[in-house]
Formats: sequence, structure tokens, C-alpha cells
Amino acid sequence: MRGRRTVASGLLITGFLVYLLFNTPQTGHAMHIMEGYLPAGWSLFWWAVFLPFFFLGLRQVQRIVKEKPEFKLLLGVAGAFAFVLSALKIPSVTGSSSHPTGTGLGAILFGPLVMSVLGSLVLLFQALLLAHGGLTTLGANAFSMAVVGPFVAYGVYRLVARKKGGQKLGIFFAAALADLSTYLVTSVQLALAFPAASGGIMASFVKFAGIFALTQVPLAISEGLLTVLVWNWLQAY
Amino acid sequence: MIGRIDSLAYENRLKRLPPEQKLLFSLAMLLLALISHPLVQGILFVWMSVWIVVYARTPWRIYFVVVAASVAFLLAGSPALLLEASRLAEWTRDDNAIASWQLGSWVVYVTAEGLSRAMSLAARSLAALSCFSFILFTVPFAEVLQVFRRIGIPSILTDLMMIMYRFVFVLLETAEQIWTAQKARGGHRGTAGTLKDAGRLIVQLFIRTMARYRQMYISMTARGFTDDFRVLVHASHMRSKRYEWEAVAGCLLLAMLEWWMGG
Amino acid sequence: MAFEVTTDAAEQTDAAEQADASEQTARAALDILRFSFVHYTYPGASQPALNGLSLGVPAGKKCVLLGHNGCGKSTMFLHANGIFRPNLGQVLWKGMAVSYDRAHLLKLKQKIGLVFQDPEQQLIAATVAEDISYGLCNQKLPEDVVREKVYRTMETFGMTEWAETPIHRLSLGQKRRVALAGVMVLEPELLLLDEPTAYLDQEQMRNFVQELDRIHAAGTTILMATHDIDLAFAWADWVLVMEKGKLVLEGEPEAVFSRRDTLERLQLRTPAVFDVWEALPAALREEIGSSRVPRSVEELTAGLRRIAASCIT
Amino acid sequence: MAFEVTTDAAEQTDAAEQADASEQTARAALDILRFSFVHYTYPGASQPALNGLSLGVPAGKKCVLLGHNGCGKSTMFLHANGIFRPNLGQVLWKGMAVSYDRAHLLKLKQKIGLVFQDPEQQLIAATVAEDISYGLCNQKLPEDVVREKVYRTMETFGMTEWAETPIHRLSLGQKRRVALAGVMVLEPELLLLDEPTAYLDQEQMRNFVQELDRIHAAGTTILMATHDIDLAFAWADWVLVMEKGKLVLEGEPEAVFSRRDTLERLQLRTPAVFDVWEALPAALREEIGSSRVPRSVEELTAGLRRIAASCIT
Repeated sequence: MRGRRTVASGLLITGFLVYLLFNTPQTGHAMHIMEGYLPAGWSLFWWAVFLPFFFLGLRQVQRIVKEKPEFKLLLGVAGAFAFVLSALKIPSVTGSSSHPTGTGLGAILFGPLVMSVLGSLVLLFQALLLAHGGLTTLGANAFSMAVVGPFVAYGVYRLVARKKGGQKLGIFFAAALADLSTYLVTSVQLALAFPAASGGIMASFVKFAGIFALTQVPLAISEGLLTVLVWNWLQAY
Repeated sequence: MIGRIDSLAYENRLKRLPPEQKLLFSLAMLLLALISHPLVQGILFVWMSVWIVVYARTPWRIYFVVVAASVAFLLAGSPALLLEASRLAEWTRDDNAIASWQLGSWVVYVTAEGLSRAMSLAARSLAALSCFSFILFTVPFAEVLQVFRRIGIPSILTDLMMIMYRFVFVLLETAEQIWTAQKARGGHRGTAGTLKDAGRLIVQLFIRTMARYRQMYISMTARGFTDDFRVLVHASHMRSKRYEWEAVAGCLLLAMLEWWMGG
Repeated sequence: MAFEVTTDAAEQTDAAEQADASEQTARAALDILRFSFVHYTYPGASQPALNGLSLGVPAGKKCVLLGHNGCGKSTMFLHANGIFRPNLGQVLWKGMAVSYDRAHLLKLKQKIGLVFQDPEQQLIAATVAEDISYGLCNQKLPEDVVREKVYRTMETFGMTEWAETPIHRLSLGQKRRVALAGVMVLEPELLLLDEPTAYLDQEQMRNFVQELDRIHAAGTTILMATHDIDLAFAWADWVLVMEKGKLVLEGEPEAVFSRRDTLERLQLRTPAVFDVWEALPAALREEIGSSRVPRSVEELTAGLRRIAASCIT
Repeated sequence: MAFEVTTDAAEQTDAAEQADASEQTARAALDILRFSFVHYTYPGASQPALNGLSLGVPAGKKCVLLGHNGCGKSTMFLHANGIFRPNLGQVLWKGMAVSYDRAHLLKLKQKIGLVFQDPEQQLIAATVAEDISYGLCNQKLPEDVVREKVYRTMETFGMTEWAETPIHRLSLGQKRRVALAGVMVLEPELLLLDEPTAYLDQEQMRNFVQELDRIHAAGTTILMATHDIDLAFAWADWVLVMEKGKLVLEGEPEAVFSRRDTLERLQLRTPAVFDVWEALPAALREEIGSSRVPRSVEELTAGLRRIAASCIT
């Protein structure tokens, strides 16, 4: 009995080591749920949740484009910019590196609905050009990153920046909380798909959220700081 | 990795096959991968890998990197799937635990169900990944776009994708150049320094992006831009009996195997 | 003949001015594009970019536009095909004032092709064939006509094998040629080029100039802005010089480059061949016996070799 | 002397090769920077960018690097200051192999200044003064030292009046000079320039070359990559020619440009002055009596005028 336990403990420690070793370079994209990870039913479900927002966003984009055709070009360029940002390595406060998402800034500039269209296109590009995420899981990923993130960023910014001198703080919290909410939603998505044997969905959520907190919380802080830096410099121009 | 997948897709040996066929094939396989048994998923993974590495001649190293990245994701999630926890008081041995550890008043344990669930999740994910990778490595983005246009995706989306695809590479080059220039001038020192430099890069990139947008708007106007980005759908593809035969036969065999296993 | 267009009237006699004026009227009829006293100031700028610009682009010629960066060349190009509208003065296409309604502008843009300095700025589509088709698709032509024209153009430009290549995989020289092809597929009557040879190496430059000569031979008038004085002299039939939003000099290359005083004031140098030719002993020049200044180093050295050979025989 | 570095051994006799080899060893001691058999392939590329490149940059000289786009010039520059690391072979700075640890690299980057082709890519900060200070700030120097150095540099470069100007309001020529100032403020011993004169007009070009001459006179070795053969001939003390990631020719300008066969194979042209000089009747050349080929049109025409004047007297 004791022997078996030691072996199991050894395996567990090795597993964690391997996990940390492999996971570090991936941190930035750890929140993209990979292709095939969600069961078919849940994939479909998240597509169904995501699509209404996407269509609303699309309608808004089309309305603006009808008035100003050049807006299409601007949006395309902005989408490419967001994609390139997400491919950058920025240092995270823990010393590992991660990738900025730019969702916060985008939502503040274009509004959350337009950002949901742009964000989903960026995710499609990340899937097709970088192999991050997947096609069946695109609905789930887009919901957490291109819908919830932007809405949170926009709401927080509106709320905080309204107060006097709160603009910088607003930007910081918008960007950081957009990241955090994305990670929480992803954890919920995973928890729903894989409830724990004891404790069910809640326990599973705590487990998934706990794992990703290691990488995502520092990342969110880095992103918040970076967005404020960028905003300040942009103001100087 | 950026640009790598794009150029491999452009150079792959199955480039001449009609993109619709390849997309349909891989999507059908993807669907099967999501709903089938681990055995079928295993065969599927091997078979799709053969398509990718042998038929399309994707360098196996690159394919391996993509697979390894996904394995890393699987590993990252595995503690949450495998480890269960309950209070020592409420814990009973007959929970099918195959391993357990006591941490204070809590017990952390792994169940047989948990293990088999993690295994079947890994099988499904890898099978699905191989189908997804087949699209990545054999259908160039420009052709995905053409298919989107042909099947009636709204032009606003295809236009946006076309502009994005063009600019992604222009801006990537710019970002790389700025990054290199910062390095050449002794930048990127320490975490704070690097974060600052990243901020500078983003600002520069943003300014240059806006300048590019303005220039592009003028030059598009010069080329008669009104409100659409219509372009000619140009494609020279050749069907291949041999590949069509293998794809269809394989599909049928796998579907039958799945049915026979009681899918 | 060279016209120095100067506001300093004292430099010229009245008689000469009148002669020039009548000559200019006669030429105006031959100009495919004319700017008449065009003023333009960018919104927010303190200095006008075009400050009463009057110039003509003679039909069927290979024209070169010289001038320092910031002299208004690019602004002039954007006026030529109606993207910008003059604050004052007018632009004439084949003697008719340009009208700025949508339909006319679209036609004008088809007749005046504009190739920008940086090809990255002009190429939009995912692949070469798609990009070349863009201007045609804007004209709402039927698909098979577009296809046929695109194929023909790719063939003339020798780029059929890259038809399906993504733009970002091309070299700078190739991008420049695709940008040119995308404009030429519309069969413009006037081609405007903004510094098309910068960053090109010798070989790419040679290919590009050959392409231009072919286009000119097929009947297109060309106006190229460049800083390469030697290229300008070797290639142009007609030279225009701008400064501070105005035309300061125009004429045949030899005539323009012989105005050393004016060029020096503008801090423009003269072509190397021109300088050498003028410095050669008069006897030697006579011996070479060319009726005009040789346009390129090749022409000059060929002349020199010929006399060297004749001395031996 | 000119060394043709060729793999085709048949072209040279063994004796000549040995002489070359010994001469090279003697020179190696004088080279501030040496590449020794450097190979480098970009990840994912099928062709190597540097394919056994061996070359030396002689200390204290004005060197020019010629070669087509894509011959590996820019890759070579990025190896020179340690941003890229050779797959094979080594880079030597003053005879010592470059070591790739952080501290050494930082020092190397300070000693080797690199000015990129496009100033836009190099200018990082919002204003001129800020940008010039960037490299110094990275060295963690005390603030007053940084301030003093920045001001001194801006004064030397005559840009104190733009100190607070945002970069994006500068002209291209000004941007190029700011990029140069931002590198020169670190007082490098070797300055690498990647096509610094593209898109510049005559006046900007002249100013830029003057700036370079001033920098060289103050003791900095310069290596400039360019497509402008005439500029190369007029300006350089030493010419290097690359092709397909290898050195194919090096030597003094006259020696290099007299290798017409090799240059023709590489599709590089010879300088205009050089061609004209060679085509001039021998008698005339003797009369001018210059011991070497004139380097620039000015020099040649001055010579020609001198003899014309002496004929008259």
C-alpha cells in the first residue's frame, strides 16, 4: 500500500513538473480551448450562444460601412493590428512571457459589439495561421474572448472613467478585467463540460480557475499596465 | 510559427486539389472525431497524420510542434480532470480511487472514471486536432477565402478577412523590424525595460497602422474603390481520382467501424 | 526649347514672354493633362502644397518630374486623377475641365493610372491575380471579361507563374511590378509613377525600365517622378521641374539641364553624362559628331570608342 | 589590389591564391570586424541567407557593400552586432570572437552602431531628443550624463531646434539624420548603414554624405550598403561585393570596378565616371595626367576643363 502511494506521488510530482515545463511557453494562448476538447454538444451550445452577438455586431458594422465605406478598410487594418499584437511576446510580471490581447483597448475604441466581430475574426486567424484554438471550439473561445471580454472592458471603462481623473484607472481596469473575465468564462465553460465527481460543476470550476490563475492573473496585470502605457504614449502624439 | 503555417500551406503537395474537397473531407472527419469511439479516433489520428505528413509533405517537425502544443494544453487541464477532492470525513474508500493523498482534513484522489475520462478526452482532442491541422497545412488562406466567397458568406466578412490577411503580414514585418531595431539599440533590458519597449512598439505600430490605413484608403480610391472589395476568384485546381477514392473509402470504413462498435 | 516659368518677370523680356505664351497655347492643345493655376493647401497645414501650379503633360511622351521631397509632386499626382480637388484653379483632361461627380471621376481614374511610391500601400488582395483584378472588378465588368484581361496582363508582364502567390511572398521588385500590372490592366492613357525605382537594385531597375518602355511603345503617356537625375536624362522626352508647389522649368531634357543657374538655385544636380559631355574638348565632341548630347553613359562611351577605332584605322 | 573570392579555383593560379591568402592574413590584423565562414539560414527558409561568408572590414576606412536585394547584406548587418548568431562560423570584433552573453552583447551593440534602411523602423520615441536618448538610457547612465550627451549630439548634427518636434512631423531626410544621431550618440567605433540614401533628394543626399564624412573624419569606421554605384565609387575607400550570402569581390574601388567580367556576371553596372574614363582616348587621359581614375563627375570634368584651359593659354 505504502509502495503504491509513493509511486503515485512520484507520478503526480513528475506530472506537475512536465505540466509546468510544457505549459510556460504556451501561457499566452492557454486560454484558447483546443480543437476537440469540448464535447460536440457543448461546442454546439457555445456556438449558439456566441452567434447572436456576432450577428448584432455584424449588423452594426454593416450600418456604419454603408455610411462610411472607408470604415471597412479601417476595421480590417485594426483587426490585423490586433492579430499582430496577440503574436507579440510581452514579459509577464512573474517573469514568464505572454501575449497581449488588446481586447480592452479595442472595445474602448470601437465599442463592444464591433469588437465582437473583429475579435472573432482575429480568433479565426489565430486558428488558421497559428494553430491556436480550433474550429469547433471557436464558438466557445469567441464567446469568452470576443464577447464577454469586450463587454466587460467597455462596461468597466464607462463606470470607472466617468469619475474625475479616473481615465487611466479605467483603462487599467478595463484591460485587466477583460482578461480576467475571459479566463473566468473559459473556466466556467470547461467546468460545465467536465463537472467533478465530487462537488460537481462548482468544484470543477475551482480546479480549472485555480490552474489558469497561475498564468492568467499576472498576465491580466501586465496587460493592464501595458494598455495604460500605450494609452499615455498615444495621448502624447 | 507565424508565417510558417501560411507558407507550408502554400507549398504543400495537395495544393492542386480543389479546396472545397479538402475542407469538406476534413470537416466530415472532424465531426466523426468528435462523436466516435477512442479506437476510431486513434485510427483517424494516424490516417489524417499520414495525409498531412506523407501526402501533403508537411515537415514532420512542424506537425510535431503543433501536436506537442496541444498535448501541453491537455496536460495543463489534466489536474483539473484527474484530481478530485473531498473532506476526509465525507470521503469513503469505495469512490473507486486508484490513488489518494491526505492533505490536512482533505483528501485528494484520482478515480478510475476520471482517468478514463481524461484518456478519452485526449483521444478525441488529438483526433480532432489532426483533422483541423489538415486544413491548416493543405488549404492556403487565400483559398479558404475563395471558398467563403463561393458559399455566400457575407461580403463584409470576406472583405474584412482579405484586408486583414494582407495587413497581417505588412504589420508583422513592421513589428519585427521595430523589435530588431530596439534590440540593436540595446533595448529589452529587464522585465520593466522590456515591458516599456513592448509598449513603445505597440504605440509605434499603432501610429504606423493608422498611417498605412490612410495611405491605403487613398490608393484604393485611386483604383476606383467605391464600397466593395470585389476581386476575381482565380483558381486552377485539378481533381485527383486516387485521393478522392482514398478519402471516400476511408470515410466509409471508419463510419462503418463506428456503427459496428455501437456508435 | 525650355520654358522657365518664373514669377520674376525681370528675368525675361516682354517679347520673349509673349512668344512663350503663344507657344504655350499652341502646346496646350497637345497636352493630355493640364494643370491651370492650381492651389491646394492640406487641411491644417500652414504652407500651400500646390501654389498656383500650371503645367502640361504632352501626350505620347515619356515625361519626368523632378523636384525635392515636399515640392508638391505627390499632391500633384493625387490631383491628376481627381482624388484631391483644387482649392483654386483647375485640372484639365484632354482640354476639358475635370468634373468631380462620381461617374466622371470613376472614368478618369480608369484613364489615369497612378502607381504609388510604396507598393505595400497599393496592393490589397490575397494573391497576385486577385489583386490585378481589383480595379476591373470596381468597374463592374462581367467576370469572363475580367478574367481574360487579367490573364492577358499577367502574360504581358510575365507573371503568370505567380498568379496564385500571396502578395507577401513577393520581393520588392516583384511587388512593384504587380502594382504596375494592377494599374495597366485598366489600359490607362496616362500613367503616373511616384519614384518607382527607389530601393531597386540594378537588375530590378533595368527590368522595370524595360517594362515602362514597352508600356510607352504601346501608346501610353508616362509621367514619372524621380530623384534619379541620370535615369531622368537617359529616359525622358520631356522634363518638368517643380519647387514649392510651382512649376519652375519645363522642356526637353537637354534644354532643361542646360539651365545650370536655375538648377543650381534649386540644388538639383545635372546628369553625369551631360557634365562630362560639356567638359569634353570641343574638338573631341565634333569628332564624335553626335547632333545632340548623348543621353546615357553607354551612348557616350560608344561614341568615344567609335572615334578611338576610327583613329586606328 | 582586389581579391576575387571565388570557389571556382580554376580561375586563379595557385601562386596567386597563395599570395592572396598571405595578404589576407596580414590584413586580418587590421580588420575591425571579420566574418569567418559564417553560415546562417532563417528558420523555415530553404536557402541559406549567409552561405560561408568571410569578409573583413578594414579599420578606419569608408567601406561600401554592394550586392543585389536578397544577397544577404541585411542579414550580415544583423550578425555584425550580435542580434543574430551564426549557425556555423564566427564573427570577430577586433580579432576576438564575439561572445553571446548579455553583458558582452550590450557592449558590442554600443561599439557597433547600426542604422536601418527605413528610419521609421528605428525611431522609437515620440520626440527627437527622446529618441536620441534611447540608447543612452538603455545603458543606465546617470540622467545628467545622458542629457549632456544628447545635447552635444544634437548640436553636432544641427538639430537642436527640432529637439521637441514629434518624429512623425519630420521629413524623410530629417528622420534619416535623427536615426543616425541616435546611433552616433553612443560613439560607436563602427557604423553600419543599410541603404541610407534611398528616397533622398539631391540636397538631402548631399547633406547626408557630408554628415558621414564628418563622422568618418572623427575616427569612426563606416560600412554602407547601397545600390548607388556612382556614390559608392565617389565615396568609398574599400568596396565589398556580396552575392548569394558570400563575398565575391573586395578591394579598392578602382580595382573592384575594373573586374568587368565578374560585375557583369553579377549584373552590377560600373560607375559612370569609370566607364567614361576608360572610353576616353588614351592621349586625353594622359593629358589630364591624373594618377588614378577620377572618382566623381566633378573630378573628371575639372580635369577636362584644366586641359581645355591649358590649350587656350
